[in-house]
Amino acid sequence: MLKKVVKNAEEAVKDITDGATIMLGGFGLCGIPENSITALVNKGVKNLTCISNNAGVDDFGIGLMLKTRQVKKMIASYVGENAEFERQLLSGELEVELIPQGTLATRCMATGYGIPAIYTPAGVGTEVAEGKETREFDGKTYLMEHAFKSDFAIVKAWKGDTHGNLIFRATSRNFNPLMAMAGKITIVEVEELVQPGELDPDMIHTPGIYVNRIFKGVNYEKRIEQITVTKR
Amino acid sequence: MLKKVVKNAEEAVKDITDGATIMLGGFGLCGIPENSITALVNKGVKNLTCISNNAGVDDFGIGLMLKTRQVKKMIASYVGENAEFERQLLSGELEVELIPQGTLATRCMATGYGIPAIYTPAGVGTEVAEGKETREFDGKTYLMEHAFKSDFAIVKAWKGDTHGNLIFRATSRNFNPLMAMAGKITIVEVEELVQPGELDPDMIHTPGIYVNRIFKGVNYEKRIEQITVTKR
Amino acid sequence: MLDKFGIAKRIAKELQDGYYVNLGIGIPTLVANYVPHDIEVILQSENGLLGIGPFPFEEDVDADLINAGKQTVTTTKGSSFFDSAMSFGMIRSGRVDLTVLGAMEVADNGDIANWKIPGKMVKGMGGAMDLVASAKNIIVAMQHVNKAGESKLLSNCSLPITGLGCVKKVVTELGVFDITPDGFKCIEYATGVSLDYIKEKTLGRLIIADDVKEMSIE
Amino acid sequence: MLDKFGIAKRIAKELQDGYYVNLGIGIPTLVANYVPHDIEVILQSENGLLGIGPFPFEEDVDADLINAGKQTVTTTKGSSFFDSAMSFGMIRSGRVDLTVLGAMEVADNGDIANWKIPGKMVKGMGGAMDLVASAKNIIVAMQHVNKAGESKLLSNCSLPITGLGCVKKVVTELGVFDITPDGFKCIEYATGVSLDYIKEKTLGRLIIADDVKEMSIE
Repeated sequence: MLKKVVKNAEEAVKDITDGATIMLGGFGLCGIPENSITALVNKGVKNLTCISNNAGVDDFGIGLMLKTRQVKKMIASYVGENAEFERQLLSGELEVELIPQGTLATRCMATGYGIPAIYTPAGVGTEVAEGKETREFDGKTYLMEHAFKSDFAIVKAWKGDTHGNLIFRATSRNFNPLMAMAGKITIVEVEELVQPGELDPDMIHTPGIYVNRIFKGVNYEKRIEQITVTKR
Repeated sequence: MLKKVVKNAEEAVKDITDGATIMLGGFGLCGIPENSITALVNKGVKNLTCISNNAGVDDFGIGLMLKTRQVKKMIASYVGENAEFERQLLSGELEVELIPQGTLATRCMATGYGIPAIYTPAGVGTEVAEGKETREFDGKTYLMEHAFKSDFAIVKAWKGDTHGNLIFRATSRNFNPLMAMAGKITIVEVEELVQPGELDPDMIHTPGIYVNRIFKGVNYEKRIEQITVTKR
Repeated sequence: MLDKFGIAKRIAKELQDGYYVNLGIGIPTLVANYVPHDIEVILQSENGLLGIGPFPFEEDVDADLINAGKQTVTTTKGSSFFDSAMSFGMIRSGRVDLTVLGAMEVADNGDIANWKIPGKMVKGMGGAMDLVASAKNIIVAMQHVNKAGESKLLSNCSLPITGLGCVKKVVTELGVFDITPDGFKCIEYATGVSLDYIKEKTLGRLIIADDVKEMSIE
Repeated sequence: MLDKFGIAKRIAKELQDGYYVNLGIGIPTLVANYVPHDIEVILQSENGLLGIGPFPFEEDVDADLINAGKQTVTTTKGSSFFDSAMSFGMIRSGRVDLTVLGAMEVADNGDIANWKIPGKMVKGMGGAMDLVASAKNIIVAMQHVNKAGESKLLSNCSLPITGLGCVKKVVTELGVFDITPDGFKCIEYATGVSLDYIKEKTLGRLIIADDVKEMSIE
């Protein structure tokens, strides 16, 4: 029988060791694996390389792991909302690789699709292109970008079943299904864990074959970075 | 206002001219754009290059266009169920390029994702590799494969709205969403055409931005190649 | 001289019926408020949404539904959600008709810099490098000068580049400038702004269109 | 000597609990009928389905729901549909644990040919080239000899290759053969089949395992 369900975040991350490379889903604080991040902070695992679009804020998301200095290297596309991150970056305390957001997304997908490299125009002529191979197709220049290698991918889904089939909600989908495909071991936390057959097979965003561990998360805070409203 | 809805297949294909390169969705006879194929046969447009996983059967699907000799070149992965195709191929009457199914799918996706080339291991050491660039990544050899260029993509969806958002059903999804992303002009026929807002935005398989024309198809035959049943 | 809302209003006039548009963070986001009522424009957010609606009423705020600026939003009818790879797929494959971005510097050949001030400030490029490398039509919305009063319309960008030769048009508080082989071409000036003032505040090559006119934003 | 059902039964013994498995057209498809009842195996169909169920009852036949052999099927609980790019994505990225394929020829180094007889017959490679280039574990299910009585287990494939050095095991009506650096290694022989007969019908390098034994398929 498929044995993917684990009890909680602690069990899910128990074999993540110092020096591991981890992908973490989410865009800003939207769709981040809150339970797993807390478990990693509690576990105190160190020298991590984290691949994630952003790095949370000072006191939430990956920001919590930056504060405790568990992250050796951060690979991200945007860090505009995180003062502690920017400080560690500018002071050289934290190794940082900034890469274009579309490149980040596509490199995750390439991993999940077994494609070792793709070409993208993003970053041609910029710092991002340094040391990278360029190539022309139809008169336009592209960079060769490689699939990511990571030990673990940790993502957050809305609903999942015990086979690991996942459904994401609204813009909390973002990088989650891409990273779910890209982990050597893929860990998923869900708001709702259901039995096989309860999710419509036409509406699965991530088929269970990509998922190794799944658990029902608890106490989601789902913090919002910028609450913007229309006044009545 | 978005003006994507056309009256019928005739209107949808009216500017497809002799010599055009056309992608056609479907796997076998499952999920093929029946209405559009009929319209192309009636229109009598010639010297087409067709990109499709299969070529229908002798008297249905793309097979109808082979019979009328409208197809100059066929790009496909499997033709095992089409005697007329095999005859034209072996006799040299029809130009044929056979490519691995995963390569076919991925090249469509590459087009839709603006990626000019990808690497895949499929076909290394075979006839498929002839004339293609190879490259090693981590000690394994891959072929460089290019995105497709086509004038039109013609696909069949289950439901669509007037913005061109599409939902496919069961295995009739197959190549349809990939080709929908890949056409310079994308034409879609649907079984059910609904108003914007009627489809759940979380459950859209192809966002409308990729769709140029959409119409409600009629009289779907949905022929089955091999009816296999369990006896009670 | 325009305020940021004026800049957004002027850019809104570039929108055409049926356009798919990506609006960057800052002034570009404001453009959404000024879409002419007689046309339909669909806004793309690179974090995975086609069909951005207005900000929600307070009771409808949803943490799972934000735009690329991390602001809570709503959806319009006919919207769709997708992952970030598909989102940049539609950008790279040229399906987005217009992209509006902020910038720190623009060069007179269309180069743009907007992601980093070495040693001082790093925001990251986010999706900007993908957008500028692929978009068919890129309009920059920004202030004409920086806080130190120095021109942001230059001969060459002094800051790290985001993309080469990609900007088509710049709208600032002073005017509207097309990028041409001869440099910035002023096609409109803001009410109360003289062409001499524009010349003074523009370091890159500047030419004045024969039919230059006062900007209308209403 | 086995019939095709026997070959399928023997291959079913290679299945392990929790495996994701892709079964090719022909004899491989039959393997699904013999999955041991105490294990759970999920069948992948490269046309976009994880969780293939049995053939439908007549009244449940659905034209939109077929397997890669174009046969009408059903789904199991926990199934999912996806497009062909994702389908081959999971294949190429090594998420499929076992692939069972038919073949026209297999060489003693694991090369396989199964898509074309020049000038005579062209089926196309379908998904086979992708599968053999990526699958971690490939078992070939086929007849030991062709209709002309000639061995299909060869030193070198004479037909156009589908993939190089990829086959791990071959199951025929005569026995079970691992692909080893020393060629085909017979580890089991079918009931009533002599090792001499196997040697006679095998053109590629053949060695007999020290612990070779009679095949059990029940």
